[in-house]
Amino acid sequence: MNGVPTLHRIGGGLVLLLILFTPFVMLWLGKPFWLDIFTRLVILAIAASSLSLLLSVAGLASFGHAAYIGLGAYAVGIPVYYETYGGADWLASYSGWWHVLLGVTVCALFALVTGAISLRTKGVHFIMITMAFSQMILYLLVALEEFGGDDGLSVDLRSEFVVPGAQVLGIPALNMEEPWVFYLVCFAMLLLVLFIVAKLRHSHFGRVLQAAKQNELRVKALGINPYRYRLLAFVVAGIFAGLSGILFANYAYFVSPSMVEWTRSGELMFMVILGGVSTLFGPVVGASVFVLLEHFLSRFTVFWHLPFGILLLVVVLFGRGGIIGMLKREPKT
Amino acid sequence: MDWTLVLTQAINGLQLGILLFLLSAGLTLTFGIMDLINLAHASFFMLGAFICAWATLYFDSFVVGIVCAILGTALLALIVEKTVISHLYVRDHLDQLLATFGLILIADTAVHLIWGPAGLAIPLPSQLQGQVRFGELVVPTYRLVIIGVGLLIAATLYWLVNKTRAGMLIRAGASNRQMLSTLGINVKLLFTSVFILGAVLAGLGGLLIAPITEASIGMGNDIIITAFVVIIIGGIGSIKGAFVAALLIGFIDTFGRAFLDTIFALFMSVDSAETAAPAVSAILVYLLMALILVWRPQGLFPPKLR
Amino acid sequence: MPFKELNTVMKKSLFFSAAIASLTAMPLVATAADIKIGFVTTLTTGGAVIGNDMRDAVNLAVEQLDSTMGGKSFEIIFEDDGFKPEIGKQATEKLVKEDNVDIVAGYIWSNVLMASYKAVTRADKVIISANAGPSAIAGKLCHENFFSTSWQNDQTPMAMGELLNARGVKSLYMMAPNYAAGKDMVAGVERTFKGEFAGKDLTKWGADAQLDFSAELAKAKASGADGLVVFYPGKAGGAFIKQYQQAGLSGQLPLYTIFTVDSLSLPNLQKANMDGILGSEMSMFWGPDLDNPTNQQFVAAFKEKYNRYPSHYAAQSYDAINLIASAANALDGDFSDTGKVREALMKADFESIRGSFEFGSNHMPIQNFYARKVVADDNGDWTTSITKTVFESHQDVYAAECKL
Amino acid sequence: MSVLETNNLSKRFGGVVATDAVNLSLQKNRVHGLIGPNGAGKTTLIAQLAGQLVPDAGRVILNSRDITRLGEPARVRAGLTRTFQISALFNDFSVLENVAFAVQAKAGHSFRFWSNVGQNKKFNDRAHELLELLGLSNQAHANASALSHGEQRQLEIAMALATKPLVLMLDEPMAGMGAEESMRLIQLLQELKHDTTLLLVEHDMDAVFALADDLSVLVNGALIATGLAADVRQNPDVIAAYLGTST
Repeated sequence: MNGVPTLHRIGGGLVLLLILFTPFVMLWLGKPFWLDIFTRLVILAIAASSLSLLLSVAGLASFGHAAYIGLGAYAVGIPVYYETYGGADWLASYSGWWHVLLGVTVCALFALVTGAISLRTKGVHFIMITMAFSQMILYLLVALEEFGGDDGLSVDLRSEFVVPGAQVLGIPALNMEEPWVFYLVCFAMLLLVLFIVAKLRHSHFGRVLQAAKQNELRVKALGINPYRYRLLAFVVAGIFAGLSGILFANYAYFVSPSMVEWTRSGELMFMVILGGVSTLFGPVVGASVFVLLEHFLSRFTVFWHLPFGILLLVVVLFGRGGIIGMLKREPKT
Repeated sequence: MDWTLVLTQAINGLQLGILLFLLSAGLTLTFGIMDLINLAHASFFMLGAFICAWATLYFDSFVVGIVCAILGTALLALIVEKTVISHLYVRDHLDQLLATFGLILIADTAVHLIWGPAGLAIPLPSQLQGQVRFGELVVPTYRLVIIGVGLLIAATLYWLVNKTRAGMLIRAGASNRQMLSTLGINVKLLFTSVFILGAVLAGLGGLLIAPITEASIGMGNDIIITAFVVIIIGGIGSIKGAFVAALLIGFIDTFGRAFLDTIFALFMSVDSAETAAPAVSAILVYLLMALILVWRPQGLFPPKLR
Repeated sequence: MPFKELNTVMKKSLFFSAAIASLTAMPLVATAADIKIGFVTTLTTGGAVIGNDMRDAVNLAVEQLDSTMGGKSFEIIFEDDGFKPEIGKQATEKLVKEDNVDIVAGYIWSNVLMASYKAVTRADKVIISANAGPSAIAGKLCHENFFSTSWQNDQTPMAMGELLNARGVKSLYMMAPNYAAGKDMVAGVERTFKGEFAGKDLTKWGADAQLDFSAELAKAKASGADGLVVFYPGKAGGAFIKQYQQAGLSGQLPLYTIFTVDSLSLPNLQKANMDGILGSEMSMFWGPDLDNPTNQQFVAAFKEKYNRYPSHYAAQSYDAINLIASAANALDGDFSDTGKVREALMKADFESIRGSFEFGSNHMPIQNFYARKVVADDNGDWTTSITKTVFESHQDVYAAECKL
Repeated sequence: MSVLETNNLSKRFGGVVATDAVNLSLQKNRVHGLIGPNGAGKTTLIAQLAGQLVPDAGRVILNSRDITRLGEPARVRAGLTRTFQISALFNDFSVLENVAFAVQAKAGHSFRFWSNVGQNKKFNDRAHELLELLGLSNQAHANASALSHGEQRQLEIAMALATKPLVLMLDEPMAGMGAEESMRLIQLLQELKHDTTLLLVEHDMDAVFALADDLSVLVNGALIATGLAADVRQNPDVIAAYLGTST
């Protein structure tokens, strides 16, 4: 069979290994901040991978993906807030299981409702209507005065993941407050999301999405209405982005409406496209480059937006297929 | 209800609508004809304001400032079109979004480096500083100027698009892109001209509002999203649609901000009304867009034969 | 063929990996200073107007201290918060974890401070706010490692309420942005103002803040109030003043401002001929003409170096560095024991631009508040002048909630 | 027995009558030719039969079932499939994947998330059979976009056949084909009519006359003649309106 997929896997595996080990090497070298940077990197890679399910597999340019990160984040922020300061007993909890349940449910419902409406439109209308829904979430969060409104909300403690009975068996509970433990949790989540996205990509379901991306008319002429498949993809992508939001709230000890600004959705798109839209590991590479670039450029100058903007232009104008696309291309002889 | 207040707000809504129209007109044309999503339209809005402010202060004349701003934005638009935008016409919307987002970052930083972070105020000639009285109603003169100039531009655009040969081409392009090349039109020239026209209109919008809000970095990034909402509601490529939708949104936004808290206070506590109202009035515009897209996926006035 | 491809992809992946690795391993800029102070403020976006003023004041203090405190050399590492809580929080983490600073100071915005302060306290280091003073951190969330050289948000508007009473205002219209500080300001005025509210508006804030206040101004005018109080820091302030004047309200509806008119906005307003602002009053803990030697020295040095009046942001930042220096002097430049650092800071044994400086139990300053009026100075430049003392040795109301 | 019929099917665009009370009837296991000058409304008629356009009036009946209100995918599932005048393929898929996907579409819902569809033996075997039938076996792993024009037309038919249609509507299948390819396709269609019923819209008159058992002639949206091919060819109206001028 065609060798390229295997090669991708090797390359992707290398990138993942590098992401996994670099912060530990840096930690060992006495630079603990890199654990922070890489935690952020991995969380954004999860969000970008979830977006790539829509963007690359299904060809749906959702411009409101940041909304799910925000919803996931508040699904941690609000229960922790109530547990810390009292009120709303039914909601209040430090339990990570509860946060995940809450975040996933809310994101799935939001994706279901807004997807059902958005997917009736096409092209640029789809881009704008997804953005509109995301803006609504933004202003909704701003209006939640109880939870800090515009200022956001501090998350005092990270989610606790207690496995019932684990202590009895002598397995220690996950200490999410320990940065490297939390990092490994995020990394495991990235692996899980990548695995599921890869599975979906090659499944019956994924093939319908890919076919509909290429030629919707033909898919209908073969007796399949792509609408429900797209809607499901929209919901799945929303759930994964919500998971990344849950992790983000834990990472930052902080949630705020600014996580939902449209520029954030744009950044996620940039990561997917930067890495290369047609590959599984593209979003991971894109998120890595984005985060590292942001870090290094901002260290050289506070005006790092200038080189960053130029880079954006260069990537779009000359780097078709993103970084992975460039790696794949044979050098011209 | 106080009718002077309602009237004042109506004038404010009209002014906001006109401003939105200036921004959306170029956006809807570039979108309709070149199929280009141009976020960097926001930057021309800002650049128009900054160049005008700088020239007004430097030459001590608002009129010179306006002329400089128009020429300046036109020149910058020409450069940007030739170097970046013209390569984007054949790309998909995503590439366009990202590349023009990159342009925004560049423009914002460049303005910060040139004029500093503070922004620039535009001093108005004293004739424009005062107020005009209509019985009970007192309106700042300058706001009437904005409305007047905006309506004049709208009328000119209407004439340009509907009564001239260039306008015929623009309309043809907005409804059927293939037709242009079959008509033997210099498509490149048409695209460049339309892009510059749009940029200048955006720059005009920026310089008109700057005496009220000051020219500040990223001032266009806030309003560009609303302008996109306008062209989606109005129907992409339709000047008429942009005009109607801009006024609609101008009124809805202004009246929402002005009266929503009073309305909310009817059925909730004054305190919660005062915090809920701004959020809800901010959402109103997007809600309207979502509803209209569900009802008419192509917007209110889609150009025919798409 | 597959082998060749494998080869290329492997090579390139390795190259990519090596690139990441080498970037990551890039040596930090080596610093020789003994003491490192992180300073988080806004250096990009419109908020940079304030951030630059603070940075200028900090640099002035560094210059005057000759980069030494407690016999040790020190340096300031500035970080930009980009006007956003997350970026500020990230910058704070970087200062604490990568630069390993001894103390973190700065913070213009309440939300940035709230997002960031735990990153510092978690590392058991001290954080000094040079501006933001949200109620939570003065009250129930107060922390032994948190200090402020500014004020608690409520204090200035409370002084405003008192000032309004003194000026005989009976009916008030108030406008502020819809975020925590904005609401604190409204609450602060309500605490002391004895007349009634003819109305109030909370307008959209944040990245896409509302800058056209025509709708609100029309309402204010129609309300029949005899006083208008606004809180619009940064660029929104300038925009507001313009519209206030264009709407023809100067002379009709007297304007009182909180953190809106300052040395940053006045030169701009003067350039735009907004003379409606002349004579308007504000409340503030400080003014460029506050009569004490430290302040006069500070204002003169600042004007000489930067050719403009310092703002209160600058004054607070100047105080923050000098406060740190006082602790360094007490500890011979040894910041390793955070407990001792706290004790030394608490004494506040330094020459403040306020004249005297005293911390309350919640580590917020106890201080005077004054009424200031916009005037033209001898050179015709617009500035503010203190007209009366509104509060003496005023402590914020949240100190009681703080269990320190 | 009539498999597919329309009753007074009508469609207007603004003032233009595109379909004028058309009564068409397709007999089982026969090839029904539909001809008419350019702009007669053939493609519009096909679009209404396929469910892409909603008629203003009239009914479409498939196997005695009224399908006028069914959407396009539902009609395909009911057994009414079309091919496109301009090949509509999945250009990023291989030839095999194109057909395998069409097989997948027929196989029932695709809410299956785990197994690798590329390795589905059932789909691939059936796809290979169809490629064999159309003579595309040696191109199975090529990208669909790499095929020649004629091959793309054949792939188009292979995909349509994968849905096992009761009625297959072919919109100018020979367009752009070389003589030899056309001959092969004509043979193939001859065989196909034993399993299915064909509606053939075609400009190549030789092909139509070689294949069509029945023939309908559409002019200005209206059927001016319909019936046995041999009879219709003799119809003086048809000769006057169409055959006489066009060929």
